[in-house]
Amino acid sequence: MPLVHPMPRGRPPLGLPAWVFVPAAVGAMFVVLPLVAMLTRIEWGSFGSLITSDSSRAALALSLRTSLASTVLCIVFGVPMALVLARTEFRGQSIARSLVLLPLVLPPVVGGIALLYTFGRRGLLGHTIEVLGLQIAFSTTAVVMAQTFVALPFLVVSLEGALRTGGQRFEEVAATLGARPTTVFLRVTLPLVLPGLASGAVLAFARALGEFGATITFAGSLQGVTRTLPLEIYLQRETDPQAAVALSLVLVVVATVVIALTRRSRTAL
Amino acid sequence: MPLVHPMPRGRPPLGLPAWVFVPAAVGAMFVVLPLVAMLTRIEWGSFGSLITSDSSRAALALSLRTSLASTVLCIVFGVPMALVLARTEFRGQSIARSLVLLPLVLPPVVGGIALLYTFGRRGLLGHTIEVLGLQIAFSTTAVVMAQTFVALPFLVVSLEGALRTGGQRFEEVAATLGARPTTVFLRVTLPLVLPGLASGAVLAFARALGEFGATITFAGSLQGVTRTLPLEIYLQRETDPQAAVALSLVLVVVATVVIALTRRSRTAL
Amino acid sequence: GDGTSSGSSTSSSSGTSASGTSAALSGQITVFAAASLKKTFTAIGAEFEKAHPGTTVTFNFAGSSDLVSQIQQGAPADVFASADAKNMAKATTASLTAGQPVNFASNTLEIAVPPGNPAKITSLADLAKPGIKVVVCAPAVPCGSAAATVERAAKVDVKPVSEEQSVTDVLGKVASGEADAGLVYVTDVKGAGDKVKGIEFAESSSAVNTYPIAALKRSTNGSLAQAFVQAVTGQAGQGILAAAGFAKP
Amino acid sequence: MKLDARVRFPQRGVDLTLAVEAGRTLALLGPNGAGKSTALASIAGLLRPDTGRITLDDRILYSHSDAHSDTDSGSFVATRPGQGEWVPPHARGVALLAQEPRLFPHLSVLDNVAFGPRSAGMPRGAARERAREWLGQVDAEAFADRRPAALSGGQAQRVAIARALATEPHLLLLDEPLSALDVESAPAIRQLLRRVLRDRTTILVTHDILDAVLLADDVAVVEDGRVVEQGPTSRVLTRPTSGFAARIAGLNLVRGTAHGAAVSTPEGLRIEGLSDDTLGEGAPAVAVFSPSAVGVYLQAPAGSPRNVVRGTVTDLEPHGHQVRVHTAYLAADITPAALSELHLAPGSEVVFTVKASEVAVYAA
Amino acid sequence: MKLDARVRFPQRGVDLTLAVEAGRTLALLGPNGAGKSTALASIAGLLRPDTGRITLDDRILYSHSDAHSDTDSGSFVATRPGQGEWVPPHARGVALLAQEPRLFPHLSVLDNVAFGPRSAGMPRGAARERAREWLGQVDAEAFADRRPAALSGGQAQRVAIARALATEPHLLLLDEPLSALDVESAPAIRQLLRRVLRDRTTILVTHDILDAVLLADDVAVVEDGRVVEQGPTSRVLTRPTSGFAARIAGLNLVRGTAHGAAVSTPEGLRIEGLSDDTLGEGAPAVAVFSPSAVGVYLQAPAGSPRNVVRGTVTDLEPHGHQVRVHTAYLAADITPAALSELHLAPGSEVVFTVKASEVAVYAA
Ligand SMILES: Nc1ncnc2c1ncn2[C@@H]1O[C@H](COP(=O)(O)OP(=O)(O)OP(=O)(O)O)[C@@H](O)[C@H]1O
Ligand SMILES: Nc1ncnc2c1ncn2[C@@H]1O[C@H](COP(=O)(O)OP(=O)(O)OP(=O)(O)O)[C@@H](O)[C@H]1O
Ligand code: MOO
Ligand SMILES: [Mg+2]
Ligand SMILES: [Mg+2]
Repeated sequence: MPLVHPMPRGRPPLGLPAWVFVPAAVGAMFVVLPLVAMLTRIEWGSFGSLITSDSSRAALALSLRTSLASTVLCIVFGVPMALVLARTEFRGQSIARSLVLLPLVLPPVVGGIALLYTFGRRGLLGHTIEVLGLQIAFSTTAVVMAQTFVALPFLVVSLEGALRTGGQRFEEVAATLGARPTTVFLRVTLPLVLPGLASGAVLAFARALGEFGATITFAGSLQGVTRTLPLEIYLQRETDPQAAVALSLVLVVVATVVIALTRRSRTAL
Repeated sequence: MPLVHPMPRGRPPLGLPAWVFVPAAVGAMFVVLPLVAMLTRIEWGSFGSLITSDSSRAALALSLRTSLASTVLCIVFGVPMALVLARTEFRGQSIARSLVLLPLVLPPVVGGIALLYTFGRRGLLGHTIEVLGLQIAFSTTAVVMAQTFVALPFLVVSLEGALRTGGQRFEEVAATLGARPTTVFLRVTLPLVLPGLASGAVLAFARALGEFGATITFAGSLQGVTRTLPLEIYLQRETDPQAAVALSLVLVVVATVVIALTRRSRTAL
Repeated sequence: GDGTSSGSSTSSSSGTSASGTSAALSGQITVFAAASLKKTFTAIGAEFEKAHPGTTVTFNFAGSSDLVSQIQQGAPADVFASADAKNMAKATTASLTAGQPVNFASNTLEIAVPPGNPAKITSLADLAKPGIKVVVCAPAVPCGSAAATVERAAKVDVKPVSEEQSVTDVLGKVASGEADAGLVYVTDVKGAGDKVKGIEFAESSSAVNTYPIAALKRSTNGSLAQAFVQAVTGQAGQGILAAAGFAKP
Repeated sequence: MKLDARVRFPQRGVDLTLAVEAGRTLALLGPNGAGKSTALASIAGLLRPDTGRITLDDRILYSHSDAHSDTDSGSFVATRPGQGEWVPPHARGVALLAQEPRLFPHLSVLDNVAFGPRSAGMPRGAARERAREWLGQVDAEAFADRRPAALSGGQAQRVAIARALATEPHLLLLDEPLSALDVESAPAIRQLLRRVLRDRTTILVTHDILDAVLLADDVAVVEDGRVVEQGPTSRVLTRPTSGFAARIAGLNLVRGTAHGAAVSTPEGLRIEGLSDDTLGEGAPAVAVFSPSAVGVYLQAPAGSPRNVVRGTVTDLEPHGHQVRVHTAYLAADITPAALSELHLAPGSEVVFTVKASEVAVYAA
Repeated sequence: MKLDARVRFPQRGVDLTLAVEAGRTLALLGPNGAGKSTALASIAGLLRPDTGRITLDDRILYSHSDAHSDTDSGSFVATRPGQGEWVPPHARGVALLAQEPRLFPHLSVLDNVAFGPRSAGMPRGAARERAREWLGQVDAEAFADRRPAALSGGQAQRVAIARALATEPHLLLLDEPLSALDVESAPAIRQLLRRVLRDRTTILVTHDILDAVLLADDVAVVEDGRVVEQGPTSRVLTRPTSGFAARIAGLNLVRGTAHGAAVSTPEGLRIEGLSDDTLGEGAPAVAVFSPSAVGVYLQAPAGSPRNVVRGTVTDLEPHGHQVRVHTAYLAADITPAALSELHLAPGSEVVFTVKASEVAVYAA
């Protein structure tokens, strides 16, 4: 399926240095070979029954729902965060940037512990949450929160990079044409940074979909409620590593399809 | 420590829509609160002795070494990959792009299994590797490979986004001035995409530093050789969750310092 | 040993009586169980639901230490089944359990080797030979401390190439042929089918790992929780556990 | 709307004071790097001067001082303590046509032009309607549905003009609007601007004398970041006091001090002329005369012209049906016939003569 | 180096054939959107024509056909089967100065100019030396250490010119190099180009007649994607056959069919003139005359001029010391005195007269 390419017809590629293709191919091989190796080890006989089992289907459905939800949350909160980091200057901005990056390097399991310390019954906000009658930990909400926590920085960092690379020349023009900041944001900034936002959203979605450590710690592993596909895979691995590999294949295929669909609908715009 | 900002002096920010700050603040809180909660739970009394223990120090040193090495590998292989994806058109490009994205969504543990299937003693290339007299399994090399495998897509995706956002108007100018593709790449493409490359490298470094599942599966866990900080943290957690949290804090601080140092040296250029 | 035998006898009697008083049991419980119990407990749960129509048992499988900290943070758990006494002790110390925990199974170590046993391992002493790649659990996790105990008992000094985080990780290295041998539980060897071969060794008796289970104080369905504990310690449960290779506690 | 602006950028060596009366058009002339674009960007709100003050009627768009001001601090006036007033660009009612077209690459040409009206709250349909009209005015309806990347340089410039005009701002700032246009479009767009600017308050940066003559009521000449000359167009172009204004008006200008009705320069040059006002002896003055009033000889003639200046030809260029002969300071227009008679080429030594009656001398 | 180019872009309606002899300069004139930049981009290798063929001396830079060619397929000629030849931009020895300066934002002005020499393999020091010289030539040494963002529009353009010239290419392509320059810089840069282009093979796109006259040996006029006229500069500008060339040369041109020494148009206009070649009766022909040869009256005069054309004044503009009066098709130059006598304003009905002896009639 050829990607619709924005490059105007008739414009020839400038030509990359030939040597570039060598490391690119090596890198691609390094990524692709393990996937091929994985494929060769799958027992295709039991594949069908395995991936259609109740628990697998429940886990897949849950994973998709929660990952999409947390990607949406990442966009809702991450786009403003990236904007503030890329387009304003304030005292302590570099500290703010570092703080936002932290979940990137926190081992996910520790991230889960931190979330428990915050939103758990005995956590920082536990009392508040209880008073509000909410039950967060060990619910599907907790899964979404865990995924959002780990995925958010991916969106913020890559989007901030894209915003800075793009510059603000067109935003300036829009302002002199009388567009208020909101209009500038919606009609100029956002459309122009769309490739960067798409990359960021893909990264966030992928990170959410693969999230394991924070989820098992903060949300637990209840079938249909908090046991996402990675958790199911982890459990399968206890007994049958090959089943885990087969399930991963499902995860990979689903992710690829979702990503391809978003790309397609974007280029179709 | 205020970041040196590239925006020319005297240029006023255009002003963001006021409402942007609301979700940005909520998002920032969501990330920062758990970190604060974590801090409140640390037993500062035992903190010093804990993080200076032999095993902690060995793990930290190993983590830094391997993460930096795999970040370098990610740059060496990822930059050409991103270039090929962003600047050329070929049949099957979108498939290539999807394949490169796969490690993003593969649960890291499964990624480790896939690496075993490929580079392990009985793997796809196991024989070749043995003939070459190499010893990968249970070595630090294996750690670097696992980290590179999971971190590479982060660099590729975010860099491709930045390359596409940036466009190639300056590359065209360079070519008409007689610059060969390699010169164009080194003197125009690379410097102009530096903010995007920096973001991508930070993401890759962070991902490598936090890597756990693929490492434990592919490389094992031996102090000073393959037991990186996340693995050490995971083990500590078995006996003393608070110790794990304290160690995580070290990880976070180290990562922040490394990232800040790279940013600083870049802006100083 | 004493409490356990009484527990098992009570359970077998209440197991029969359970079918008589099944009208009293209804509702839903959540069982927090060690990940290594996934297969067996899922089967026991299914039997249990069949025996007591109208009840639902859901499981939260994770590492034992994860489970304890989740319970400590207020997770909605009714029953806790731990893979070792140490983590159960954390729960009892925090007065989270309703009554004394009951040991329902035990497990001993075995040497796991790849199919065909390429390194020709026959005894624990072979693991100390130079050039043999051995993986064990790290001392911080239950199977690792067990391994250390047997090594000490057998006066064998194994230099592992890796100290893994869990049994699963050890099995993975052995099954893939990456390691020549590993120390894991009997049940793990059995569970792995023909992917690894088990080699028993005499010194394994020096480290017996027991699995305790307990209903939890905060349970909103205490009677159902107790009934599940009894089902595990009862005949049906014990049968399933034995089939998976678990020994009597 | 009346504009008053004082903007200072010490780093760029810019310190300009500009005023435009309501409904009038000010042409801003000056060499490259004089500070013209800097001035427009400051007034549009894209640059913050280091110090200064910009007002549109009574509304302060920017002021540096802490001095309090009692104007209505409407919702858009973001006042920072100790930093004076600052109205962000979008709230100024000022439209800027910058030196490059900068069309939004992701919008069609039509939506580019409709952007301003829509930003002002006009519904999409009406805004497109309006945009189509303006595209018609610049003869660009044909491109309405294209993306900007598919336009030629001149086409893009025309669309950018339509986009700026479609906003109907209080104050319009145009930075070299016609420089990319061909000889056929330029007059048409100039006509359009002439109609449109008649009752708008506008600042127009240009390097073309025609624009100033046809479009501007007033002219300000900027050199090295300072306004060196300002006044009604006809006065500045017929009686320039700055070298740049003389040059753009195609006149010779000699600057010096007054001695009677003559101007003498520090280099010892002395030009006699007619002075219509009484010049103080020794006061700064200029002597201005047209190149066509200059006679060119190889040897100093023995005739009536009282002004005789020697020089070396630096350049010859066609100028209408004549040829303009340049020396370092002065220019003369001669016929092609005279040119071939004199055998002139760059490097030739020549003598320029001007009758005193052709030279206007006035205070600088 | 001799350039031969045939480039076709059916989608853009462009089909151009251009030739430049070694060492000569071709001025490319034409209205906005005619295809001038498209032609330059194709020759530079930034656009791939749909069909066509571009050669520089014997070297094929681009050819569409599958027809084999026996030129040396050096290392840079990437031949795709069935796609003809394609030399990538950097290997063509062609430097392009595009319509916008596009200075590298991350390099200093000096390094921008040194980029070309360094790409050609010159060591850094020597390249900077060379760059500094060229910056001097365009009077921009003062900015050597600045970043391009800190330049004004005209300053950036001058640096871009220096950058293009510093590469010393086989073929130089300049797209409106002088349009952003002020009246003081433009003549200086024009002088520079005149020196530099003397022995270089160059194509120069311009909208300014002065550039064509002073810099170009030949002129090609492009309209709607086709070359409508091509020849030595003096011939094209004195005896234009296209409306655009006449317009840019400041001449009136009437196109029609020949009837003796007269040209009659489909609209019924008939212009008598002097024909120096024998025109076939009914053949396409043009009548060309200068605006200064046109008399302007309110009523048809009873005099000798045999050509009398009625019209409505569309526009009046200053032109040197005269005023140019435009009607829909023709222009006339009159003195300001005559203007005020006639009370002309846009909309006035006028009669233009031209003596037949002032009209040149020749084949179109
Ligand atoms: N960001 C900057 N930092 C420092 N100096 C600058 C900056 N931008 C412009 N300058 C300098 O300020 C001066 C005024 O520049 P400006 O762009 O206003 O000139 P201009 O009159 O518009 O010229 P042009 O006719 O070439 O467009 C110039 O000397 C320029 O080099
Ligand atoms: N990417 C494109 N796709 C389709 N048409 C295009 C594209 N780029 C330019 N055109 C059209 O091709 C024609 C030639 O454009 P070109 O840029 O060559 O004109 P030009 O002669 O350089 O004009 P100008 O004097 O305005 O710069 C124009 O009509 C333009 O609209
Ligand atoms: O609690 Mo575990 O995962 O069986 O060691
Ligand atoms: Mg400017
Ligand atoms: Mg063009």
